[in-house]
Amino acid sequence: MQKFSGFELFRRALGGHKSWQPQWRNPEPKAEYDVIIVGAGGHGLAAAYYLAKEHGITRVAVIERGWLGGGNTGRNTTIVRSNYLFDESAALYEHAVKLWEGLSQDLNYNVMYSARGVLMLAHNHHDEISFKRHVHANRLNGVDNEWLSAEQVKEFCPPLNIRSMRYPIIGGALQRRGGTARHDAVAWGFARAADSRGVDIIQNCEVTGIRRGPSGAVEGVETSKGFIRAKKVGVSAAGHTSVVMAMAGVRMPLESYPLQALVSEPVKPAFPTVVMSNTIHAYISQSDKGEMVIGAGTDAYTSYSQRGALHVTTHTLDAICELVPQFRRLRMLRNWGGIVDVTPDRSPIIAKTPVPGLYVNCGWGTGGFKATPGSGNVFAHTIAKDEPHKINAPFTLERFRDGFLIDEAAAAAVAH
Amino acid sequence: MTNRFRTHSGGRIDRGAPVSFRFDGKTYSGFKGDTLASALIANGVHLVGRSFKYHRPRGFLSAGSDEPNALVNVARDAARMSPNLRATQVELYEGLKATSQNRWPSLGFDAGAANDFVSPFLPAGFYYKTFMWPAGAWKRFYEPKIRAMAGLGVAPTLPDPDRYTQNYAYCDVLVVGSGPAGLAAALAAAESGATVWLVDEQPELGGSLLAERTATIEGKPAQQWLSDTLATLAAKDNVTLLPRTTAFAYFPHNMIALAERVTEHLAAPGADLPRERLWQLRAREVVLATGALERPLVFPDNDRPGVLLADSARTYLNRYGAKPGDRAVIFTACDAGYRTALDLAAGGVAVVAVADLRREVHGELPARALAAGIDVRPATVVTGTTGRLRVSGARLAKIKGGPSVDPVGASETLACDTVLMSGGFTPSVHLFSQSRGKLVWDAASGAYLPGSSVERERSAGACRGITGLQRVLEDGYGQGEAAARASRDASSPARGATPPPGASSKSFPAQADDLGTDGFIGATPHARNPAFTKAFVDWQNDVTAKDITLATREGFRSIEHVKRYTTTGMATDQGKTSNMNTLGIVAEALGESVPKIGLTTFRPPFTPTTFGLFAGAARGDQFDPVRKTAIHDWAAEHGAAFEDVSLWKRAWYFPKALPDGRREDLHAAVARECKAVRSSVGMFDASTLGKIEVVGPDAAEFMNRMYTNAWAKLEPGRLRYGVMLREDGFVMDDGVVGRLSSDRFHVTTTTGGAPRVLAHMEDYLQTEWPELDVWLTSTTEQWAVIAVQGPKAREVLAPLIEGIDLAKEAFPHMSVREGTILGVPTRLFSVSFTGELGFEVNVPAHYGRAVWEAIFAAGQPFGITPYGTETMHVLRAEKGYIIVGQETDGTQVPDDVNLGWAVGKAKKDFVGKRSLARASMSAPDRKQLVGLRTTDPKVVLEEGAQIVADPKAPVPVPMLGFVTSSYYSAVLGHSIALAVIKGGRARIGTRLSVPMPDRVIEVEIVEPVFYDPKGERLNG
Amino acid sequence: MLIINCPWCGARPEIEFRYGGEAHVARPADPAAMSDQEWADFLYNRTNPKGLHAERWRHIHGCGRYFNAVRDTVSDFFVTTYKAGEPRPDIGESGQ
Amino acid sequence: MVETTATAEPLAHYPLDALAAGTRAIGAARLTALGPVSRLAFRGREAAIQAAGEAFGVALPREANRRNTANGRHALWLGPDEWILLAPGADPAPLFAAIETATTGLPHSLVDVSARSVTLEVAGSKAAYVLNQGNPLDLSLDAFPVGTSTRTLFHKAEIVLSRITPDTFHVDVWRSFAPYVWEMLEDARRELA
Repeated sequence: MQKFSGFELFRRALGGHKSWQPQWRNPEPKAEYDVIIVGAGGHGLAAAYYLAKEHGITRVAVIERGWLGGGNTGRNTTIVRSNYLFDESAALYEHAVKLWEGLSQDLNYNVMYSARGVLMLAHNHHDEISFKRHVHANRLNGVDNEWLSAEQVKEFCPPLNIRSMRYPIIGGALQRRGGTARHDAVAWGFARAADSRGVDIIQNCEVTGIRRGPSGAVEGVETSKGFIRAKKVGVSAAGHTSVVMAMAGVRMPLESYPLQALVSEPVKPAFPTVVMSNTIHAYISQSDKGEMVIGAGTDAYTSYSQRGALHVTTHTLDAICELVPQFRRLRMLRNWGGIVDVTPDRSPIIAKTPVPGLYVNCGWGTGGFKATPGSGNVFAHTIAKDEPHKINAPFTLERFRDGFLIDEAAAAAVAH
Repeated sequence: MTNRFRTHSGGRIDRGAPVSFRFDGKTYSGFKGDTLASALIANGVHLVGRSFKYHRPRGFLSAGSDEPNALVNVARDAARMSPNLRATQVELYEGLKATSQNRWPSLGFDAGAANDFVSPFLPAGFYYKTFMWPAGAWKRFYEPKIRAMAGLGVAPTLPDPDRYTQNYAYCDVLVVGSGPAGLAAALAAAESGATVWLVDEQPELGGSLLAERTATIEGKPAQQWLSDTLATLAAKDNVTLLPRTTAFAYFPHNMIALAERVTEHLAAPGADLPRERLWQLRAREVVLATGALERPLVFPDNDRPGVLLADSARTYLNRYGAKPGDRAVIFTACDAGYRTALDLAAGGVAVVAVADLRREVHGELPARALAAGIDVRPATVVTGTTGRLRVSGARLAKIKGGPSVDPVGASETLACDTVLMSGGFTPSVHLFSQSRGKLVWDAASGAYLPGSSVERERSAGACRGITGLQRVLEDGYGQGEAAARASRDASSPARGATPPPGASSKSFPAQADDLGTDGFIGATPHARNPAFTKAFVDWQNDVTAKDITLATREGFRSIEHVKRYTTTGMATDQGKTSNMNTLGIVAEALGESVPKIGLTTFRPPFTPTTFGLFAGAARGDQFDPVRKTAIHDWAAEHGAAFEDVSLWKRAWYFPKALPDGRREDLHAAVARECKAVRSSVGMFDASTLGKIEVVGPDAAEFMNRMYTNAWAKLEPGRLRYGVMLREDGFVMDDGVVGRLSSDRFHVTTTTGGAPRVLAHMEDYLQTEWPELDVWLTSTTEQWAVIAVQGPKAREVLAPLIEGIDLAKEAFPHMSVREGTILGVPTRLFSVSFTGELGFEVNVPAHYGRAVWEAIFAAGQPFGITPYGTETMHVLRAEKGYIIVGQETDGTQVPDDVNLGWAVGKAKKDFVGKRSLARASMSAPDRKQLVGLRTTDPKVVLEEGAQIVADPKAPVPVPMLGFVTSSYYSAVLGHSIALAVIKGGRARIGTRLSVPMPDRVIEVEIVEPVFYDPKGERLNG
Repeated sequence: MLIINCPWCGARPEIEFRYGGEAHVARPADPAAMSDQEWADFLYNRTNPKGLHAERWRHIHGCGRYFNAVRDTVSDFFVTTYKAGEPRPDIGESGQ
Repeated sequence: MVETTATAEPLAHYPLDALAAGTRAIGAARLTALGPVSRLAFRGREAAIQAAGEAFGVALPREANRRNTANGRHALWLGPDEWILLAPGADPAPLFAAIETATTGLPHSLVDVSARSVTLEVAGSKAAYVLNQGNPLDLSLDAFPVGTSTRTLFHKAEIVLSRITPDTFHVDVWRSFAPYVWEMLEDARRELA
């Protein structure tokens, strides 16, 4: 792999940048792999990377219907945090945050992980109890999260309006290690690093079927580029998981919803952190480019249309303008939608399936980006060992049958 | 400064109305009808901005909404400050103050321009390859530096005081764009009687006709025809004309979002007018007449101030009487360059030369240029420009072979002060693409054109690749007729067949220049070392041709990847001037055809759209409805503090004035209120509780199915506490239910749960059990509810109530009776959420305040004390009564919160029952509701605090449960808390720890009932 | 904002409606007779097709009625709406 | 519809009393808080519908979103088995009793909701325009003729909207939402001042 560094940049500049090599190959699929990952989003690429790096499995193909990183990875609002309530969730997301902290160096790709803090606003007593419950549980789980008074909220994020509003801010929970990362760089960094370890990333190749043998076990996948054999197939297809799993005859506890996001025109630094309000349904941060990056909850109905409704956007922006009324004159530059796969308990599924050789990583809902390295890491483990890592062991499909839900939504955590 | 570059006459500006304005602190003058851009150009000012990355000096590129360079800040005052406005769209008004952006210390000398010198080290995506060492330096050092450099304008720092409004509207035919095609379409539709809306982003309707100098339509000069047509349209009742209105997004089912700028152009907007208005317009049929955008040519140094799009220069000249310079060099790949050249020459601008990329030049326009003595040079390119803050010369070179591949010959530098370029026109298909219509590549014109439609929509004129004024007018008219016809047919399919050009029942004889479809996509050839020249593709984001080839070299093959890696097309113009040239360069680099490369998605909005427009009137108390009870004003008058509970304002506590003039704090007020209830009597506004009247012969059966409890045997006149589960077995809501008669139940719910519970009931009733004869009616707002609680409650109420015997035997605890109070009908409940003797007086809401006041007066001898939600919480916690949402979080089954008794074991089924049968729902380590006592009775635990067995255990510390409710009980003289703890009931009597950041609090697990465990006080 | 054809009130804007999830997921007549897996299928598993989807809507800010619709989840266009209790119209396979 | 202008009884308080006192006179869209009326929510099976209508004195409309009127009383179709019955006078008890008697034994539900909501009037040449700032329906006379009544939305509040004359609308809104609707209507009217 061609090394990236300031020195290399300087050296190649002298040659007019003509000597840079492709960051990844554009291979045709081979007839057979040890593992096929369906979906070249951040999670799928990360799984491939860790299969190669940590488990020595390099005969891996990542198959992508469109272009790599073009789904939710390239559409999300890039928030990273780990202050989840339940032990199981905290362990999973904290695993991810620890990987984020060294990811640029590990991948030799600047993913711009910026721990500028994630601040969740409390607007009423119920929020306060819920956030304090998170803060205490997080502390005992070794996850940083602290309660701020309204004044401390204002001090940490001066642009916020905390008083003259319909639901004044009474405090907030701050995870200082939380923040943002550059979404495209995550996909590209994992792609480049996986490719350099021998992983084939096959773009513009649609999976049309999952072939199962007489025993029921997976034999490979049918694609628009022909049949590709593999004894292990990991599905990491986000909003399309139900569709792909149906090819193997597996019904999923998932529904796919549109999730919208938008950015403003760029302005000079005016918002120092990530702020989320579940009570009034909006979150905001400012990108390195200067755009205000804004999102909210999902639209109301299941859809694969990758677009949402205007009335959802208006509610998101009326909330933002309530929180930061001086931004009313900023302007929306771009608005888009993704497809998020939502489970009944709003926690992901990273697990084996009833089909031997078929694994699934899905159900990340509106918050999958933050887990990218951790999710890929434990999914790789699950595929390589044919058993879950202890971190993802609770995130099974069977938990819905048995009632062992990990209900972060019910626990009044913010939905993102 | 005078308008040295103003023509002597002509244009649509009002020369009788001079306007004075300031730019970067300097005063200039212009005319009414000018944009900021045209006025500055008339004053000879071209340097108006700095680019995003290299801070290169920039001038105007275009005259419209596609402008990437001339972004300014316009401020009416400190709060009314708008960054990033395009000077080309800012209408001039007296006193306008604009400043340039992204420069320090000044526009002429910008320290950030140092970036331009190190630009070889800052190629596309450079930041992905560096700034990684040492770990952590990104966030601490590099990122803040980059962020400070990035960004364009400065965000306002004061809340925006302006108003924004929103309107829903409907019409038969919406026409977007008021150029010739749109005008003709609107005319045709309007004549058919359809309701027609014609919208255009510009301040004046007319589109390209506004800049016509020589064309004629139906024998009239084009501008005369335009004003006649607008007058015709304006006179029709069925036509709505909206200038200054951008159709910015196309939503499913023909809903178009329009942003109308109402007051932005006024020197003194009145306070009653909104700044902008959002129209959510639903059109039966849409005609898109959005025209075409001129493409720049990508040649070295094409970004110097003074380098403009040729047709934009013509617009400045003809429409605003503003000359782009004194000496123009024109670089063109189509006939538009000649049209501009001819108009410039007529307007007194010297045309030094026309360099035409095409090898052979023929046709009427070039011939007229030659005839006019203009130096026309076929097969010639511009390979560079000179000058620093303004272009001073253009280097021209001859192409030896075909345009894109062959080397070029020796160059010659021509002195000039403006370079005008035209790469042809790109049909504006943004809205069509947003509508999910399919674009098709038209090889003949080298453009993506609208293919099949998804919505009831059709394109007309230049946006579908039609050229020539007469054909455009006739196409517009034909589309307008077809749209009107289709709008009358409700059964019309989603897409109407688009009529072919010229399928119009009316002809529009017109004389005008037909520019044809020639043009160029990509980077023009030059002999300079491409690695060290900057030929800009995306002006604002500083993306050059070589950045794009670098991306392809690095393996970014998808156009979406190229866009993201280089940021081309991601600036505030969203690629209007750059996307096609990017495609051309990528296609050439990859050796593919343009249509093989694909297209990036056209995302809304068409142009940047103000946040306030979306927020509309929703701010402050109008952000969400503020729901107040009938008794709210009384509480406010009596000094209550309020808390938000869902949309409601609830009295939280009633602080009394202290002798020293201060008021009690929460703690003191609650202690006093609690003691009053326990010792005498208190009153509480419980009106926000949800209420549902369940009526019908099958009411009891329905209740049986919806609640865990058994209802069949509940006698009329009695109350029962009911528990409702979700189908997954978890507690959803609770409340007291009264049976008024065999077929009528008065159900209460939690305050926040009311809408949810009603919807849940309707769901089952309508979709699972439609056969049940029972109906649900929300009565939350019908009844004001006054809880009178305490040992003296009966004595207070008895004298006021008529028709109900309040004696204990006649009206036992958990009963309901109907009677009157003050002559007002009441449903009186004997019920307690405090553990004391208690009643709840339900009266029609209009009488709530009067009845409250009467009870307050009647209670004076007993010292009756109004209390709020905080005291209510303490009193119920002393009794171990749960609050759904506080002791539960959606993961508790009834037994977890000691409500197992409320589950009708004999019932065959109820919502949630099957889920309770899962093994996990009765596991011994489930968290169970218990009480907590702190060793130090004064210590009040923090709600949400976690409970552990061993606070010294290493992280992650195993947690057993958490504190759900915690208060100081003034009545008991010690703190109390409720908690849910794994296997909690078996732990009663044991001790556990609550680790806090600064200390560990020891607690004893106790029964969750702290006060009157036998319930003796309930009966008074 | 979609336009939804309420079987009772006719075409009305989406914000008057509330989405109700997949249609024709009938509550079992005898839940107690079901295995945990069968019960979980009823509670949680959904078809979630990319394509035609039979789904429930309620005209909550209108006539209040639940009804069913078949909508293409790719385009969000409705194929038909029909009253609760009526069978799913035969308009092709769901999903792709 | 049912119009009384003065507060009928000394004990009653209405949520718009204070707001209505301070409203601006804007002719193109006049805003008025109407006085109390009796409101009954009637639900029922086919068998009960006719009996209820006869007892009420107004046949219950069977056409969606229509309103029948007779002798100052109105029956509003809100759903296929749901009507709101409006009658002058603040005391619903006699009417309630009459309908209950007439429908005894027939499957139905009758609930007094007189105090649940209040009614306000928007009238003038720009009434529909003002309402369309928060109401998403097509309020043209073709699509929403006189005699239409329907439950719908005004911004974030649910309302029952009725067209009384081409330029007169009544808005029935739950009492705690009434100030919000009023303020939003005031905001919407402002540009017409």
